[in-house]
Amino acid sequence: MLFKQMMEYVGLEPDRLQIRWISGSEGAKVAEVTREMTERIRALGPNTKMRDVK
Amino acid sequence: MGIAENCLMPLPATIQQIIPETSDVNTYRVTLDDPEAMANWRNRPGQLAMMSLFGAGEAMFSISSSPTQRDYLDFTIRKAGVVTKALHSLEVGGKIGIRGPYGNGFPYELMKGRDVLFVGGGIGLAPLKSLVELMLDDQHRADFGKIEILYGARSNDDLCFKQAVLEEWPKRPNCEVWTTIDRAEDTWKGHVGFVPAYLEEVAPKGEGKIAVLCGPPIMIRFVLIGLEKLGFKNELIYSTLELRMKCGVGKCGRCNIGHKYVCLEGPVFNLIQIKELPPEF
Amino acid sequence: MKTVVDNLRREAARLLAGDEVKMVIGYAAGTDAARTTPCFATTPEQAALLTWGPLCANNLVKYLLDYRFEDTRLAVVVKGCDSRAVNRLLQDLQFPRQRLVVLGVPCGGQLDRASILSEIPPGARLQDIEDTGEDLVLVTDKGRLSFPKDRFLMDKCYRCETNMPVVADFLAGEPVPSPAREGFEHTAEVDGMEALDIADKSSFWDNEFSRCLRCTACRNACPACSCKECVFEQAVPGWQQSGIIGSKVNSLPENAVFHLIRMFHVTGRCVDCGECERVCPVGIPLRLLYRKVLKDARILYGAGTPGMSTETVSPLSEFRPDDPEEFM
Amino acid sequence: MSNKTITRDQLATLLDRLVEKNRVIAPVSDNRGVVRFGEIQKAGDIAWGFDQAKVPAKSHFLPQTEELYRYDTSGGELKIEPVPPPRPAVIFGLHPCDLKAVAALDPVFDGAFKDVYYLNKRERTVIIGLSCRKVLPTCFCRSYGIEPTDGQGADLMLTEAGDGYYVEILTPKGEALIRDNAPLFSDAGVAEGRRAKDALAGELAGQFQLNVDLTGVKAKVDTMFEHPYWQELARKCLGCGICTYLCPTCHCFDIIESHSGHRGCRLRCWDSCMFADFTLHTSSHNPRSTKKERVRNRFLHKLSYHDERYGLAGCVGCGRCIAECPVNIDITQIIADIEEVD
Repeated sequence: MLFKQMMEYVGLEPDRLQIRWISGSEGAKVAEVTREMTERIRALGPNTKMRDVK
Repeated sequence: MGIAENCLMPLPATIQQIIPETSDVNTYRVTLDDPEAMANWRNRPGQLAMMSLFGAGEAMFSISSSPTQRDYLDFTIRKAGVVTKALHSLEVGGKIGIRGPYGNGFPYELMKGRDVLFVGGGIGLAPLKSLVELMLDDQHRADFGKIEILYGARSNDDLCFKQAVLEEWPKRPNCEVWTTIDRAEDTWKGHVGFVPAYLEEVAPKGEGKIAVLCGPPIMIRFVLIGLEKLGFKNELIYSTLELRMKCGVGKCGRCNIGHKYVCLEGPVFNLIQIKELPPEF
Repeated sequence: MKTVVDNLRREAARLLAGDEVKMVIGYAAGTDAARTTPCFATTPEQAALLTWGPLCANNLVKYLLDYRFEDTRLAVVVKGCDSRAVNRLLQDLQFPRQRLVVLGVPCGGQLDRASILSEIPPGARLQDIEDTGEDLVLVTDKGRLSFPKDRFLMDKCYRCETNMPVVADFLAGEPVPSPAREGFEHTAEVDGMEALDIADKSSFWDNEFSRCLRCTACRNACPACSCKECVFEQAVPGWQQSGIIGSKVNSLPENAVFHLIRMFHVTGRCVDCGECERVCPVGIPLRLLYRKVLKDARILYGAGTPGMSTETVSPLSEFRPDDPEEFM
Repeated sequence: MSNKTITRDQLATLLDRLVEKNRVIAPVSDNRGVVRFGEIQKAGDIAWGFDQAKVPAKSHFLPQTEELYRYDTSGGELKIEPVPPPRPAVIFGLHPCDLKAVAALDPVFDGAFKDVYYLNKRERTVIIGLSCRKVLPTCFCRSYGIEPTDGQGADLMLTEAGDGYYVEILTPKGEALIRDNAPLFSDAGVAEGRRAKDALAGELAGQFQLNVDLTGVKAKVDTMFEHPYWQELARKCLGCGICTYLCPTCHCFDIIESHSGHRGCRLRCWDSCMFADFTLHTSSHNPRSTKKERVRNRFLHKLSYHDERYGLAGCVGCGRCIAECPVNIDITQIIADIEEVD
């Protein structure tokens, strides 16, 4: 939470960071959270701020 | 801008053969992809080359094959850091980059007509092997006197080039080999003890003889003392000093000992030169 | 000021003469009149080199880390802000209390060297700086220039929290008034930055980070950075082989990552001594980053400025059931 | 070709014109007033009133991060692709110390192994020097035999004179630049320009606050490798890279891998002998393992090694390290100390 606020402070969309507590028995939750995260990131578009010369 | 004119640009090369030496050391037999570059490659024994692992980085190694062997280059390398781990994950046919050769190498012309004692520790035998094989080569053998080799490693498993050291070299005329490991093991029937102690035991005569050594810094320190005691002349004792390098061409500022760059004026120094250097290696 | 210096020298000489400490880390005259330099006195005679005044911005607590693995006893001179770093190192067990003598000095504020130098006319040589209490007189070979002291005060001093050491075995002088001024809200600039929209924040910091030289002076001067091996210099472990941490590449993303990681790593450790900002050769407003961390830690976890005492626990090293979170 | 003059406006016109076909590098100031050498789009971008660029001109010839080549390893094949040669460039505004520093770097990158990245940029760059307007309290170039109006190392040397500049033509490259832009230069006022320059030189010579005597310093420091002085000096060093990064003659670099999937490139980045990991071996052995060895190496490099290798001083007296060192490690003090200690 602190780190998300730091990200926002330097101009990075805080939604790019997600932390979830998932137990080893919650396989379905992993899939669901990953799917949700993927969509969220797609919506945000590429992270141009952290793109490097490669 | 041609590739050859750019001293920081590696030449594409391919791993032709991987020869296991110990549990964490392999010899990589490498050819340059450009046949012309391979044919034009010349190196002296004891010289270095910068190996490039794409995706990992570059690191400097001594060339362990004999310069008389013109078809390939051997590098004997322990898995230790980022680059060597990447190398050890490659298989035959793997692509790497090579640039060099760098450094001065052993002044073998000055060794002609003399007996030569080699002292090696662990993977430190790699650059010595290049010179030993040059001297043992039929074409050059008559130029040199007796060849003695004292080689040690931490354990039986850590001995490199076992085939050459234990089988081939001892059978060559006028060539004597002593081997030792640091601690006793069931699989080892030979001598047990550190290299400097074994040197004292074997006590080869130093008079007029050349000594060439390579190994870990601590071994070098004690062997140098031992050799002086045995009567080896300072100017006839040659050792390699190896420091971290990035460019290999005397520009990146990393491998200096005093005002000397090991990548240019080294890695081979005689004991007179070593004593003149500030003790920072 | 003179008494403080005398007391300091006397105590340092006593500690060294009695072999109570092997070294006293303090300040000595610098190579020009507008600066001092860290001094490492090891004999009672060298104690006479020690000085104290408004040009002693360096936080000397950082140097304790150089001697943490030795078994000698040391003394260090600290101002109020520096003293918080002493507590932090003690808390992190980076230096044992029994090997440390803290020599506290009362601080009326530190001066910004660059602003002083900017007042010296071209060709004139600064010979001395006289502190009359209210005014600061710059003595040059071309005449004396008098200025109100406030003009040169470092920004951090306007917001001083503790101008007297929070930990000291010896105090070299009577308490002096705090340089803190009314109207300088501790978080004012941070609030201002937070009020910007994200694109403006982004371009503000892009501008700052793109100027970074990656000289690592901010980290090396930082008393919160006590790691024996810094994450930026670790021999690259497998999981980050293709990562960018530790690279010397100077580019905006690399620099931003460097500062963001530093920002996170000093959470609960940064005592706001301002050394990072002072040493930065390209003037990046680093305290604006770390004060944000202080503010958020205060709001989210009720944490005060680290190092005010050795009792408080860093917000990131403690779990409380009522900690705010959004990940369960 | 004899020397010329150019007015302020015409100089701006010249630089604007040069931008069309060249990279033009000049002192530029950022929003916090930090001056460094950067690419300009027009003459108006230049920080005209600058005293000394904090980041020296080496950043043009040896950029802090520079691509060396690209590679592609897809499909088990290896392709190595060189970077395109540098565009022709004009670098404007080097003071005499910075000119001398470029001269000190030349032999490092030349020699038996030629560094094409540096040398190509060097060859394709016209250097326009600029006499200093004032001497800063940290300047001591004069101790290294440099006058603040010396043009040595420049292709053209400009000195402010009246409303414009007195232009000395020092090399065929400089001459070619003048020939290509002949109408902007004038023959009028050359004699006055010369006199103005001499007057300025005299005035500046009197402004130096820092002077060191270098006689015997190299010989002395060469005997001091084991001296306890280094241990004492190193105590205050923070081990940051300010002095080396801002030094116009420091040139240490690292070669860095940067890749994503099969494609990648190798980058050359500034590195510093003050960093602990600079000489660290994979075996964890480190020949310069503490601040003492690193500080000693830096000053021996400046005061001895560079001279020993290249016959040129490794310091030019620009004073940047003095001005910026956060703990007041001052090379002029060290030179004085070296003369003093037993």
